[in-house]
Parts: sequence; C-alpha cells; structure tokens
Amino acid sequence: MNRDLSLLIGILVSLFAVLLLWIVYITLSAETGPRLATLALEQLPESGVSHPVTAVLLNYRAYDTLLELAVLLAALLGIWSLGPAPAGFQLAGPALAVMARWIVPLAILTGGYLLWVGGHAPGGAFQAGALLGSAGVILRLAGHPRAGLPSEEAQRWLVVAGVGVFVLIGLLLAALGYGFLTYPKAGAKWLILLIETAATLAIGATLAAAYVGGRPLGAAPPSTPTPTEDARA
Amino acid sequence: MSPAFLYGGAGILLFALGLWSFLVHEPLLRKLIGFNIMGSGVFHLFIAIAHRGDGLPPDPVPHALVLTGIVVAVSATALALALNSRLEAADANASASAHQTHGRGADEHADDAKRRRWPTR
Amino acid sequence: MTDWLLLAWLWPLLLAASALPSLGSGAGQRGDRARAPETLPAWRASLVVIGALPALAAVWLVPVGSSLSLPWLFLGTELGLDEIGRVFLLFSAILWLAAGVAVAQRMRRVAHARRFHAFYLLAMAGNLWLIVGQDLFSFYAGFAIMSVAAYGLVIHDGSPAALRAGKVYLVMTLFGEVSLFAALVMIAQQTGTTLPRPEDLTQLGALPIALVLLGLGVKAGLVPLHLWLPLAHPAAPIPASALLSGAMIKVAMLGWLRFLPVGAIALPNWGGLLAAGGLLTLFYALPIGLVQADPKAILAYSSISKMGLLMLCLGLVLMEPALAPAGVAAISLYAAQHGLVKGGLFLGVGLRKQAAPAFLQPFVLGGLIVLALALAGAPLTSGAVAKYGLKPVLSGAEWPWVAAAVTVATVGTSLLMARFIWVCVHISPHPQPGSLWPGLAWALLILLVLLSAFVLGTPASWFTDWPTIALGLVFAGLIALGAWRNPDWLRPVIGLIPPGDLMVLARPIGRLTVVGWLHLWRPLDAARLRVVNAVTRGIEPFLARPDGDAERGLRRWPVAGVIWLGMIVVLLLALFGQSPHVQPVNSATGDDDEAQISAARLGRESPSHSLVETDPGRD
Amino acid sequence: MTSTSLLFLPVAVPLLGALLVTAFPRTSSILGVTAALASSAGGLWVTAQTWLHGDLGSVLGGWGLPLGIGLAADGLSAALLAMSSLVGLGISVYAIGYFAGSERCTHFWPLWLLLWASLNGVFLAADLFNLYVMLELLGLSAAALGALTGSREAIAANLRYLLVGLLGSITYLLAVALLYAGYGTLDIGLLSERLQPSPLAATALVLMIAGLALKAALFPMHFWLPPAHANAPAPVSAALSALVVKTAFYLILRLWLDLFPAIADAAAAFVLGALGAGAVLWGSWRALRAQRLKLLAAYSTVAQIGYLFLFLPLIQATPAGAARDDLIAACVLMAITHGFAKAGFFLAAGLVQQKAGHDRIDELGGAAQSMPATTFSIALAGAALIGLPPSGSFVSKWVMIGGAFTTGQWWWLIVIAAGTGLAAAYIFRVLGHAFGLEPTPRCFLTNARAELPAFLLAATSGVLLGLGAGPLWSLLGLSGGHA
Amino acid sequence: MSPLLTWTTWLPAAIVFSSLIPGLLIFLVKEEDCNRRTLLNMTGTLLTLLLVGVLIWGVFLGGVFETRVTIVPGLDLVLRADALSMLFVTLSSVLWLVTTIYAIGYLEHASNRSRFFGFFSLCVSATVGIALAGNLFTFLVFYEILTLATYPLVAHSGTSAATRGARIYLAYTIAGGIALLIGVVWLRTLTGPVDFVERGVLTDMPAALHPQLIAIFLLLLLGLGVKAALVPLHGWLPQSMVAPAPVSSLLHAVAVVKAGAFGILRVVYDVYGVEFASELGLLTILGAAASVTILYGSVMALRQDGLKKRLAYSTVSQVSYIALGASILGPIASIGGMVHLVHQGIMKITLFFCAGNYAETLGVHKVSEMDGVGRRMPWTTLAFTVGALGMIGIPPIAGFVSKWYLGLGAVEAGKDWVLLVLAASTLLNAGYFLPILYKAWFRPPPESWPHEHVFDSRFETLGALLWPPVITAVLCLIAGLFAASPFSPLEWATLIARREYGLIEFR
Repeated sequence: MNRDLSLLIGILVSLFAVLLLWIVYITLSAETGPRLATLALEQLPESGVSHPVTAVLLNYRAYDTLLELAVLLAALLGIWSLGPAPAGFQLAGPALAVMARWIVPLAILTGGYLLWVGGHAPGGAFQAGALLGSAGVILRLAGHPRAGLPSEEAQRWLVVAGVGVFVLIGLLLAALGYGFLTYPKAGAKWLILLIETAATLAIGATLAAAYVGGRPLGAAPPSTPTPTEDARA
Repeated sequence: MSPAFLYGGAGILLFALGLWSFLVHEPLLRKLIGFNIMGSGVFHLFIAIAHRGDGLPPDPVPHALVLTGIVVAVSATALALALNSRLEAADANASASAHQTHGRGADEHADDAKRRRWPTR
Repeated sequence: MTDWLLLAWLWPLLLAASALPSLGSGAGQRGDRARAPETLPAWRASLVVIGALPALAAVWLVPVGSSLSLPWLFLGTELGLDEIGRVFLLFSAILWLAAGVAVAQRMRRVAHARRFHAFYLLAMAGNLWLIVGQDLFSFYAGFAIMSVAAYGLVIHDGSPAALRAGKVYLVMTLFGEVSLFAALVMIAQQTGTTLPRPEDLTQLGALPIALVLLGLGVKAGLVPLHLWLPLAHPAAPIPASALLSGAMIKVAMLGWLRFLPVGAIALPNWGGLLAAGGLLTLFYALPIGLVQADPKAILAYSSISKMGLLMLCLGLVLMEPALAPAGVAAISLYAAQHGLVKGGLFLGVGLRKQAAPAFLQPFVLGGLIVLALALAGAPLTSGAVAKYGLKPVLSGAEWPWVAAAVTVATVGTSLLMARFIWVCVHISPHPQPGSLWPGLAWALLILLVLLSAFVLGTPASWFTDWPTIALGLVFAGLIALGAWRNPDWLRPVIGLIPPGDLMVLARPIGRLTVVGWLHLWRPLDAARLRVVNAVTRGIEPFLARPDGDAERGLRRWPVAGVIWLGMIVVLLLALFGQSPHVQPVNSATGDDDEAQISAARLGRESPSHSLVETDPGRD
Repeated sequence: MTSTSLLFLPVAVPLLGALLVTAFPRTSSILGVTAALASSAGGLWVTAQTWLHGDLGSVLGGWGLPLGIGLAADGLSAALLAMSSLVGLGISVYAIGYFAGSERCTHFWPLWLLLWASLNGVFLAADLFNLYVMLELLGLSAAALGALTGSREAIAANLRYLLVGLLGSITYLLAVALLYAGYGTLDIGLLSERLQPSPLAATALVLMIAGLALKAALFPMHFWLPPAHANAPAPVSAALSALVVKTAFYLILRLWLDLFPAIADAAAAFVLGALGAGAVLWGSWRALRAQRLKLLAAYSTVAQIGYLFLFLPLIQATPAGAARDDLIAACVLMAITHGFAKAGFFLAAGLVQQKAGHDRIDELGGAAQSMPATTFSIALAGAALIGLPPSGSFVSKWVMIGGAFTTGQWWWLIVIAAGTGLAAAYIFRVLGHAFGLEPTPRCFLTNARAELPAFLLAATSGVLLGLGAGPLWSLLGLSGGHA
Repeated sequence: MSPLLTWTTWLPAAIVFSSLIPGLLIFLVKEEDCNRRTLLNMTGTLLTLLLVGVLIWGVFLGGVFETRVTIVPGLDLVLRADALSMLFVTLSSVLWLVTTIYAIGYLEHASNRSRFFGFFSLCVSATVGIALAGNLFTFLVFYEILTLATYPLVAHSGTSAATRGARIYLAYTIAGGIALLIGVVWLRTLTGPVDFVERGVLTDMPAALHPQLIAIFLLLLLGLGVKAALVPLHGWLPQSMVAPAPVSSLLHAVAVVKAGAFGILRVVYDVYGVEFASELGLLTILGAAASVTILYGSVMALRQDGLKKRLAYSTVSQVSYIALGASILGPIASIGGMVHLVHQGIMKITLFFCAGNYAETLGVHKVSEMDGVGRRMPWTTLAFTVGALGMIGIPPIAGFVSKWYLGLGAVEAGKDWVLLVLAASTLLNAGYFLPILYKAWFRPPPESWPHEHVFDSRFETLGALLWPPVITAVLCLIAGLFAASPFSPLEWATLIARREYGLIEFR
C-alpha cells in the first residue's frame, strides 16, 4: 500500500514542481520593477546602520524581528512546559575538556565581534546569538548540566530580555510620540545596537536552554565555575 | 537561463524534494529534515528573487526575510524535537513498566504501550 | 309575562344543578363506598315535582303567539309559544308532574337516587327547552340534553338488560342526533335564518328533509329505527318509561311539524314515504305487542303503533297541504291524548305492581281498564274525540283505502289493550309503603283524561267508529274466554318474538363486522410491523457497532499528503480551467492580441467588477 | 496620538504580559489575568475606534508603505478582534480556577498570552510576511499549550498538529515569495491594486488556500484537530477551537475578498464549498458517534468550519452590493457566534469532566444534573451550534439560505438542513443525560467563578448575538464601503 | 394622543417579557424556597393577564400596538396585536394562570421544581410571542424557542420513558422547524419581508411564481403540521404524554399544538390570503390533510387504554378542526375554525386536568381502572363530563358552537362531505368518551384504588388540583351558553373573519 502511495505522491509533487518552475521562469525572466531594493537602499543613511540587511531587519521591518524573537521564546516556553530537563551527559574526557576550554571563549569573542560588525557588514544579533548558543551546546556536551546557563530564575530574565528590550523601546518611542518602533534619526544607531546586544544574549540563552531540552534543574553543577558567565556579565 | 532562474529553480526542486520526503517518510526525524529542506528551498527562491543583475547590490528585504525564516524554522524544529523526545521517553518507560508487570513478548508490549492511556491529570 | 317561558326550562335545569353532590359533605375522601344507599331528604326528593310547575304555569299565563328573544343566550335563542307548542307544553308538563310525584315517592330510598333525580330534572329541562324554544339551536340543545339525560334514566337500576337497552338506546340516539345536526345545518343554510317558518322551508332540498325524517324517526320509532324503544321501556323504571313513551317520543312530531314545510307546499314523494312508514309501523308493532309477556313491552309496542298512526297522518298532511290546518291541530291533540293516556297506563302498571294497601288494587285495575279503553278510542273517551279529529285527515287523503286500514288497526289496538289488561290482572302485586301520593296523582290524571273527552269533544265525536271498537272487544272476549279455560292454549305463541325483535339479528351482524375488521386490519398491521422490524434490524448493527477509529487511515501522513496534493491539483484545475482570463498580461511568450484583449478588459473599473459581469454565464 | 497610531496596542500589551508572567512565575495567575484584562481592553478599544471612525490603517517604523509593515483594522478584523478579546477574557478568568494549585499554571499563562498576542497580530496584520510570522507564533504556542496535559495522546496529537502547521506555513511562505517576485510588494493593499489575473497569481492563491486550509482543518485535512482539541486541557481546547482555527479561515476570507477578487472564480469557490459541505456532514456524523464529550465538541468544530466555507460559493456568486455585504456579514456573524458558543461549550465540558472524573457522554448524567448552570450553558451553546433562534447562527443561517435561493445554488440547502438535523441530534444526545433521576441540585450556580465565564460566553452566543446582530452589520457595512 | 401612542409601542414586548423575566428569575430560586417561587409564578401570570387585559381594551379602542426591533437591515422582530393574535394571547394567558395554580398543587413534593417552573414560564412567553408575532421571521423565532423550552418539560420526570418521549418529540419538532425555516426564507427571497397583513400579502404575485408558492406552502404546512399534529407528523404527541399533567394539559393541549394550528391560520389568512390560497388549490390539500387527521385521530383514540394517550389522540383529531375551518373558503367556516381554537383549548385542558387529578389522587392511569371514579371524585368527574360532552359537540357546551359554524360554513361553501366528516368525528368521539363516562358514573368503584393518596383537604382532592378543572369546565359552559354575547370568543372570531374577508359593513 505504501509503495504506490509514495509513487503517487512523487508524481503529484513532480507535477507541482514543473508548474512552479514554469511560474518562476516566467516571473524571473519578465523584467519586473525594482521591487523594494532601490527604496531600501536610498533610505539607508537615515536608518542608523550602514548595512542594508540589518537596516531592514532592525528598522524598516523591526516588527517582524520582534515577533521572530517572540517565536523563539514561544518555542523555549513550549519545551520548558514539557517537563524537567533530561539528565545531562557525563563529564567530558580530557580531549573534549581541553577543546571546550578553548572553543567556548573563542566562540564568545567572535560572537561579540559579529554583533559589532553587524552595523556595517553582514552580521548582527542572530549570527552572534547562534554562536553563543553553540558555545552552550558544547558545554552541555562537555557534561555541564545547564549548558553554562545560570539558575532558572536568571535564565527566565535572560530569555525574556531580547523581546522585553525591543517591546519596551518600541512602547517608549510610541509614548514619546515618534510612533511604535519609529527610531529618531539621531538615536537610531544606538537604539539598534542596544536591541541587538539584548537580542544576542536572549538568542544565545534560548538556543542553549532549548538544547538542554526541559526546565532547568534546581542544583548548580559540581564542576569548575565556567568562565563564560562572568566574562560576559 | 539567467543565474537567478537557475538558483530559483534549484530552490523549487529542493522544496519539492523536501515535500516528498516530508509526506512519505514515517519516522519524525526524516520528516523534520524534509521540512528543513523545504524551508531552505523557499529561502533559495527568496535569494534568487533578491538578485538584481550582476552589477547592482542585491535587494536587502528578501535577505532579511530569509534570516527571519531561518530563525522561525529553527525554533519550530526545536519544539518538534523536544515533543518527539518526550514521546519516545514516554514509550520507553511505558514498555519498560509493561515488561515487568506482564512479562509477555517484547513486541506485544510495544503495541500495548502505544495504546495504553497515559494517566491524565 | 313571556319570561315564564325562560323559567319553564331554566327552573328544572337549576334544580338539576342543585341535585349535584355538595362539595364538602359525604362525598369526601374517606369511606365513600361503605354506606348503604342514602335516602334523600324530603325537600330534595320533592324537587322533581316542583320542577314542572313553572312549565304548567307558562301554559296558562303566556298568551299564544308571544315570543321572548334572548340574543345573548347560547347562539341567540328565541323562546315562544305557538298553538302546537302550547298543546305539547301542556301535556308534557302534566306528565312530568304526575311522573314527578311517582318519582318523589317511589325513587327516594332506591340506590343512586340522587343521580336519578338529577337526570330526571335534566331530561325535563331538555324537553321543556325544546318545546318552548322556537329556533334551531334551542331545539337541538333541548333534544341533545333530553336524550343524554334519558340514558341515565334508562340504565338506572344497572341490571344487564338495562345496560344493554341503554347501550342500544345511546347508539341509535347518537345516530339520530348526528343526522338531525346535519339536517339543521342545511336548513339554516338553505333558509338563511335560524327561525324557519313553514313558508321559508318551501325550497328545502331533498337531503335536509331526508335527514330530518331519519334523525327524528329514530326518536319517533319509525319501524326500522324503533329497536331501542321496546328494549328501553321495560328496562327503565316506571316513571321514566312513562315519560319516555308519553313526552319524549312525541318530540319527534313537534320537530317535524316545525322543520318540515307543513301546509306550505305539497311534498308528494316525501309525504308518501312518511305515510307508508307510518302505516308499516302501525301494523308491524301490533302483532309483536300481542305476543309480549311483559306489560311494559306491550305498552311500548302500542306506543310505536300509535306513533305510526301519527306519522301516517303527518305524511298525508304533507301530501295534501290543504289538510294542514285541521290535520296539525288533530295530530297535536291526538299526540297529547296519547301521551297522557300512555303515561297513565305506565303509572298504573307501577301502582299495580307496588300499590301499598291491598284494598286499592281493584281501583287500580278499574283505572287501567278506563285508560285502556281511552287508548283504544272507545266511545265516550278522549281517544274517540282524538280519533274523530283525525277523521277528516284520513278521509281527505289521496289514498282512499287508508281509512279502512286505520279501522283494522283500531281493532288491533283494542285487542292489544285487552291483552294488556289480561296481563295486568295476572300481575301479583308486592306492595311497598308510600304509594298514597302517586295514587292520588294517578287518579287526578285519569279524571283529567275523562274530563278532556267531554270538554273538548262534540257529541258526535264521542261515538266515532264505535262498531269497530265493539267488534274488537267481542273478539278479545272470545280469546280471553278460550285462554281462561285452558291457560296453556296460547303458551307457544307468547314470548315467541323477544322484545327487541330485530335486535336478535344485531349480535350476529356485530360479530361478523368484528371478524371482517380483524381480517382486514391484522394483515395490514402485521405487514407494518414486519417493515418496521426490518428497518430497525438493518440500522441496528450500523448504529450499535462502536465504530472503530475511521480516521486512523486518514491520520497516516502519506494518505493525508495525497489528499492534500489532490486538493491543490483540483484547485489549480478550477482556476486554470478558464484559461483566457488567466493568461499572464506581460508574458513574453503569449501572443500579443490575447494580451491586448485582457488588458482592454481590465482597463475599465476595478477588476472584480469586470470579471464577474463579462462571463456570468460560465459559473 | 491619533487612534490610527495605537493600532499596535492589542499585540504589544499581551506580549508584554507574556514576558512579565515568564519573568515572575510564582505570581503568574494574578499577572496573567491583569494582562488578559489589559489586552482585551486594547482589543475592544480598537474595535470601538473602527466602529466610530471607520477603517484604520498605520505603518510601523515610520518608513511609508512599501517598505514598512502596515497594520490595518477594518470592520472584519475589528469584529474578530472583539470576539478574541471577549472570549480570551472568559478563558483567562476560567483558567484561574482550572489551573489553581497545579504547577502547570506557570506554563499556561506565558504561552496563552503569546497565543493571544499572535491572534490579535493576525487580525491586524496587513503585510503578507508579517502574517507568516504571526501564523508561526500562533502554531507554535498553540501546539505547546495543547501538550500541557503531558499525556501520550496529547503529545502525539500536538506533534502532528505542529507538523501540519509547519507544512501549511511553509506553503504559505512559498506563495509569499512568488507574489513578492511577481509584484514586488508585501503589503496587501498595494498588492491588490497591482494584481492582474496571471498563472502566478492563480498559483499563489492555490498555495495560500492549501496552506491555510491545513491550518483551518477543512474537511479532508481535519484529521489532526479532533485528537489535538480533545486531549488538551479545557481552557486550551476552548481557545484552540474558538479562536485559533478561526484565524486561518479569517485569512482565507481576507485573501479571497481583498487580495484575489480578480482571480478567484466560481469553480474554485465551488470546490471549497463542496469541501465545506463534506466537513458539515462528516463532522456532524462523527460528533454524533463520538463517545467522549470533548471529542464531540472537536468534531462539531470541524462541522462548523464547514459551514463557514459554505459561504464562499454564495459570496462569489453574488454581484457586489447589499446582498453580498449581507452574506459576508452573516459569515462573520457565524464565525463569531461559533467562537463564543464553542468556548462556552468547552469550558462547561471541562467543568463536567472535572466533576465526573471522565467525559464519557453515556455516563455523564449525574454530573450534568448536579450543575444546572453548566448544563444550561451547554444548552445555550448547543442552541447556537445548531442554529436555533435566538442565536446568532440562526440569523446567519437565515441569510445563508436566502443567499442559496437568490443565487440558485439550491444544493447547499440539503447540506444545511442535514447539518442542522445532525447537530440537533448530537447536542441533545448530550443534553438528554441532564434529565435523569439523580437528586435535585440545591441551587442554580454551584461554583460561581468557574461557571460564570462559560455561562456568559454561551449566553452571548445563544441570545445576545442573535438579537444584537445589528451593530455587527453596521460595523461591517463600514468595511465594504458598498451600499 | 402622544402618551397613548408611546405605550402602544412597548406594550406587546412588555407582555412577552412579563412572563419571560419571572421565568428566568425562577431558575435562580433555591429548590426548597417554595413561597418565593410561587410568588414569582403568580406575579408573572397576573401581570401578563393584566397587560393582556389592557391590550384588549386598547385594541377595542382601535389603538394599533406594534413593537418593531430591527435585528439586521431587512430582518426585524415585530410584535403586533391584531384581532387574531388577541384571541390566542388571551386564551394562553388565561389558561396559564389556571395551569400554574394546578401545577403548584400537582408538583407539591416533586423534584426539580425551580427548573420546571422556569421552563414553564419560558414556554408561555414563547407562546405569547407566537401569538403576537407580526411577521413570519418573529413567528419562526418564537416557534423554535417553544420547541427548546418544551423539551425539558417533557423530559422532566427523568424516567427512561420520559427521555425517549422527549427525544421523539424533539426529532419531529426540529425537523419541522428546519422545513419551516427553509420555506420561510424561500418565501422571503421571492417577496421580501413578509409582514402579516389582514387580507394576505401574496395576492398579486406573478403567475410564473405560482408553482414555487405552492411548493413553499407545502414546506410551511410540513413545518407547522408537526406541531399541529397533522396525521403523518403526529407521532410525537402520544409519546410525549409521559410528561407531568400540567405540561400535557397546557402545552400539549393548548400552547404547542395551538401554535401549529395558529401558524396555519396565519399562513392561510395573513400571508397567502384565503382567496389566493383557494385559487392555488392549497385549501383542498389542507382540507384533505385535516379530514384524514380528524378521522385517524379518533379511530386511534378508540384503541388506546391509557387515559392520557386517548386524550392525546383526541387532541390530534380535534386540532385539525381548526385546520379544516381554515381550509374552507367562507367567513362562517373560518369563524368556526378560529373559535374552535379557543373552545378546544378550554375543553381539552379540563380533560387533562381531570386526568392529572385521577393520576395524582387515585393513581388511575388507564381507562380500564376508572370504574366508579365518579363516586369517589364527583366534582372532577363532573368537569370531565362537561369537557367530554363538549368534545362530542353536545350543546350547550362550547364544542357544539364551533362544530355548528364549521358545518354551516362547509355547507355554505358547497362542501357537504365536511358534514360527513363532522358526523363521523362526533360518533367516534362519542365512541371513546362515553364509555369513560359510563365507567365513571355507572360502574361500582373497585375495592381499593391503585395507590390512593389521601390529601388533608376538605374536598375530594387537593384544593389547587380541584379548582382549575372546575373553573375551566365552567368556562366551557359559559363559552357555550353565552356564545353570542359580546366579548365572547365567538364574537371575537366573527370580528377576525370579517376583517380577513374584508366584509366592511358592521352588523
């Protein structure tokens, strides 16, 4: 029964793909207007950042990014609601421990750099957050039960920070009369940077906590205090 | 055969492949991989759309959309994986407990486990 | 003065209401069955007598021809008193009074006395309302109340015979009532008024006339419809049967006189039919009466024959309108006379059976003989006077031989009366106390009958066809002599035909219909049941089976995927089906004119309008 | 601050609430309820503004339309916003009692407020990609909420729901990509002006409808809904059935009416109508055969969604004008009434389940009889589900049948008649158990705080929306701009 | 006149609410709080009666009373007091007062009384709503609410038989409701909003639409026929006799069954117009259905041993008199039909009260157990006799009047076969009522009653149980005896008929 079903799906999907290819061929070959590119690029100077993608992400369509962070938060809350975290991995062997001791600070540093460079070159909150998250994953693999993350209480604040800062700034701007998420020309750069840093921390913590896979356990791990938190705090 | 169409066409093919594997393969992991391939297919299409001829800088908006799409895909996959791990954990200890109490053949347990209701709240 | 008319029937109705069980007293919840039949207090027993007084007063106080209209009562009642009404009111009131005295005395200690009194008063109210009321509604209302109440009187003592008689009476009366109702409706519609005078009734259709004849025929005892009479009279208590025979069956004549165009136009065929019916009844009842053993049965059959005579005369009058004035007066006189005499005879039989002191019996017998002679129309009696009244009708009628036929009937009647006296002589009385007042009332009644002969009749009328009467009596004497010498000479003949003659046939016919009905109904019912069972058996498993998880299949991803993709394909086909309008505007490959057309079309106002208007036909 | 610039409030307030509740888990229920109050106030405020000033629209970020993300609130979205606010408030008040004392309460509130934010976001969004992100947030939080009971069925059902949601969203995203490629803008308003009938537009429409049909559980693709809604805790299944499923239908209606009027044609509408008819019949039949109360309610949702899709062929066949406005308004009224009724029904069913310990219908007699207020709310909600007067769905069925007659599509009548009959059968199958020989309940309201929200929601759907349908007409009248 | 004008708008609505609001409040009353519940009940009934009195006085003065609420543009809820509605509203409010007293007595120690009286008042407000409905939409709304409100009453006793009966009742009425809904909407799409107008709305419809109009009439007849218990659709009535006596008396003898008959009158007179209906040949269909029902109902009643079952089948046949009256073209026949609406109500409610009394006091449910009941409970049996004789059509009780007018109207319209139907029905009625009277009055009572319940009251049974049947029996007599007097049901029906047929001249 499954054999012919998958065959049927195959045929249907390929038919579907042919149609889509034809459509894409027509639309791409037809010389459509410049779409939003020219407009976005012209407005770039007032957006407070020089890199166009970051401008779109954090200024023109800041609302989308806010919601995207909320999606991330929702995913984590969903994972936490499923129950306590499963037991962590046993302490890493010497090779992994050494590598972790090297890789984790490096990841944090490059994350910081990526965050900064986002303003004028490809980079920004998400890439930096991803790196921090990977650092957390490595720590978790290396046997650290809470993937380098602080107590549950702190984790909740960390995770909330990203969306929180964004929303508060938006509301503040609305209160001041500029309109929700409408940055004043002058302060745009610093506001974006502030949002980016908060977002980075939040994304890093969220991804690490998501990898842990459940509500963090109460007890702190017996192993050496990891350098990461204090470095960043 | 402009490069944009080439790249967009590849995106569409990726989407189709992902869709096929998402629908056909029964184990969850293969479904999730299929879903991510579909996602990347669409993102390739977005990137292809962003191309404005080789001289000009590409259209930043699709790029931003792709970035957002990726993060959304990641979080969805995370939640799906968490749900799946809970599911397998539930099956595992259900079959374990079934084994001690009834001592019947292994495969029957699996069916029983699947059907036995988890005590609701 | 006219409000006596209202009082005539309202007074007995109110008394009947007061006879109802009082709320709080004995009819409470405790032992309502244990007590012996309670004897009615004197004042309550006398209600039945007082009830008839206003009617009697009305006869004298209300001038003839006056009328009292009460638009608000019932459906607009019109009470009045014409000649016929006055005569009927007179003899009915007298009869209700005389019987009332008997009821007051005789029916005090008997079981369910209170119930009998209530029904008696109700019947009286109905009868009087009927006579006094001129319009259709009053007639029908009085008729219905009287009939239903009479049922209560007939089955009073609850014996199986009484119950059977009651059932027959009720069924036939209801049929009569229903046909009367239909007739009255048609009369009201065809004449346009609810107060039909003979000239309004001239253009009545055949159906209403037939229905009136049929409806009232049941009450009058027209032969095929008379079956209930011989059963009801013997079963009912004496005063009740007196009234049944005396007052109640006369109502039919009143109805015919009121609702048939008597004297307005000639109704040859209907008149002939009625006359023939009357004749048949006249001659049918006599022989059966002769062979009856129960005195009340004999009297019943004599009433039937007398009613037959009246129907004959009415038929003749209908055929020959000229006879109307004299005929109507004669009929009502004859009816009155017959009512009083028949009532007297019945009460006499009652006294004969239960008169208290032994020494009164000869007087009772004497009275009975006098009344019998009056009924037979012997000279110097009111019967002769009444028969004299009928002479012109019989002689003037179209059928020459009718007068002869009537004389033969007179002989028959006298024979019947002789038979009756013979049977009365042989009744063994078992006296009961308290028959003084009924005796007195009876005596007064006989006196009235005798006096009426002299008051009303002319000398010539005293001796109408005395030779036939004499012949009858001689003949009766011979038979009596024969029977006296050897009593069992006539034994085989007596009791040959049971009282309800044709009723004998009723039982087999009843059984036949029931069997036939079952044969018809059973297969139908069985078929219906079979169908119902088949249907339920068909649905039952379908419903009962706890249906498995029909959607488990649907839940498997490949299946869901196929369905989903299938839906996409269908939608695409639906949209791409109308290819012209979906042609891409700026497609490089598409031909140019196609693009122009769709562009032109889109040139006008917002796209949604254009699309829908241009090709409404296609969807 | 003109009213148009405050359009973001219904989204921002619940979002902020969610963050607060996440940060302070111990006081989550009090914070949660205050946030619920605030967000329903915000939603109702936007509806009031739309009622007074007509359609509102504003662009976030101050960059003008093509670039920034537009928010729009016309009659249609204002009405649904009002529904989601009121129903949300009812569910929140109920949830306090329902989750009191269990540690699940800390998980419920944040996810619930995120769900609420995404609901309001969908109703207000005027940008296609923004809608995608909102749908994702909605799908994720709904799936997470559904799995709260932690039972194996719940987790399996919600995993399947999540996958279905993802498939739907990714297809929707593909359509967005195509539209952006073809017409260069993401805003619905601009797009509807630039859109010409072309294979691209047709494919995009089909993709979007396919994706959203999955999320709206239209008949063949409804397989994920019954287990997901039946195994979720009562307030969550109320939210899922009453609100979440509605958003997908709202989007289809919005796209059908505003974005693709030129492309959508009668044949496509007929296909969707036919699927709707199938949903009505199959959903009602399965509800009649369901053994558990919540499964019955879930299948009844499938049926009611079918009714909504029945409106599409009718609307498509009626030329623009008062008749078409009536039909659209009736469709919205049906959606809103079902929202209130189903929320009331699920909350009441939850109470019955808590009291009886199970929700097998055949053994519910005792519990149903001992809580008159709850049974009365089930009756009122049931009347609304069947479409008996004086409920709102009666008025919408009246207009629907009228539309079927005027457009000559008489075959939908058979479906409506059969649907109503089956609905009456399964509702009164439940109510039949409320008249057993159990002892007489002492008084009407046994536990006011728990029973009142269910009762009020059911009463609104059963009576108020029926008699008070007028304001909705004038609210929507504003949107169409027609006569 | 202005103050007078203003209250003419809210009076009809006030009447509907005067029974609705106490009903809703009664739900909240605690079970054992009897006197507050009775207080609410009595205020509801008396208030409604008072307002109806004021309404009659107002209508008599020629005032036009109309409450109009537009729910949706093109759809408005209209409550208007015209002559026909006054007839039905007076009947239901008077009988509601009597039945409430009876119900309070009957359900002395019963369970779920708050629930019972709550739904009871809802039913009455629905009936009043049906009576006062000014257009088909309002009629349909209240028609369906009546179904909803009566279901819990039929299922009140909670036994399996009750639930089964209620389920059957519901199946019929919901199906009827759907048919009615489709018919009404179809009509509305053809003619626009359908307000009840004295001489009918559809007289001048183009010929092309006639087949549709006939189909619509059949649908409406199907919907209304369920409640009016026309033959194929009457199955629910005998089954719902499991309901307690007050329910079966007010609802299944007056409110529910009359709603169907009233609906038929409305459709024939105020929607189609009786001349137009006869043109389309609709009246013959209605007449045939009514006649078949009359005979079938009576024949079935003959075979029932259960007293209430027999009365139920008698209701089935008697209600079709009204339909028969409507189906004969002519003012007199319609007078007969309309006045029978009232007469049958008061007579049948008397019979059901008595049946309830027998069941409650003596535990007698079957006709075979009724020997000698007249001796044990004379006043109840007397009321039963008045009602039964009235049903048969024995003058001077009310039943005769309507039968007379029906007969007269039928003969006027040249349909003599109707007389045959009336005659047959009278005989059949006698066939199943007189044996009961015979058993009650003339048979000796049994040794002990099935389960006699001795009340501590002076009368034969509880005062509240005894007085209602006596009052309604007296009402029957008065309606019969004083039929022709002003303000009698007959006069009012004549007024309606005169307006329906446009006979302007005033007698």
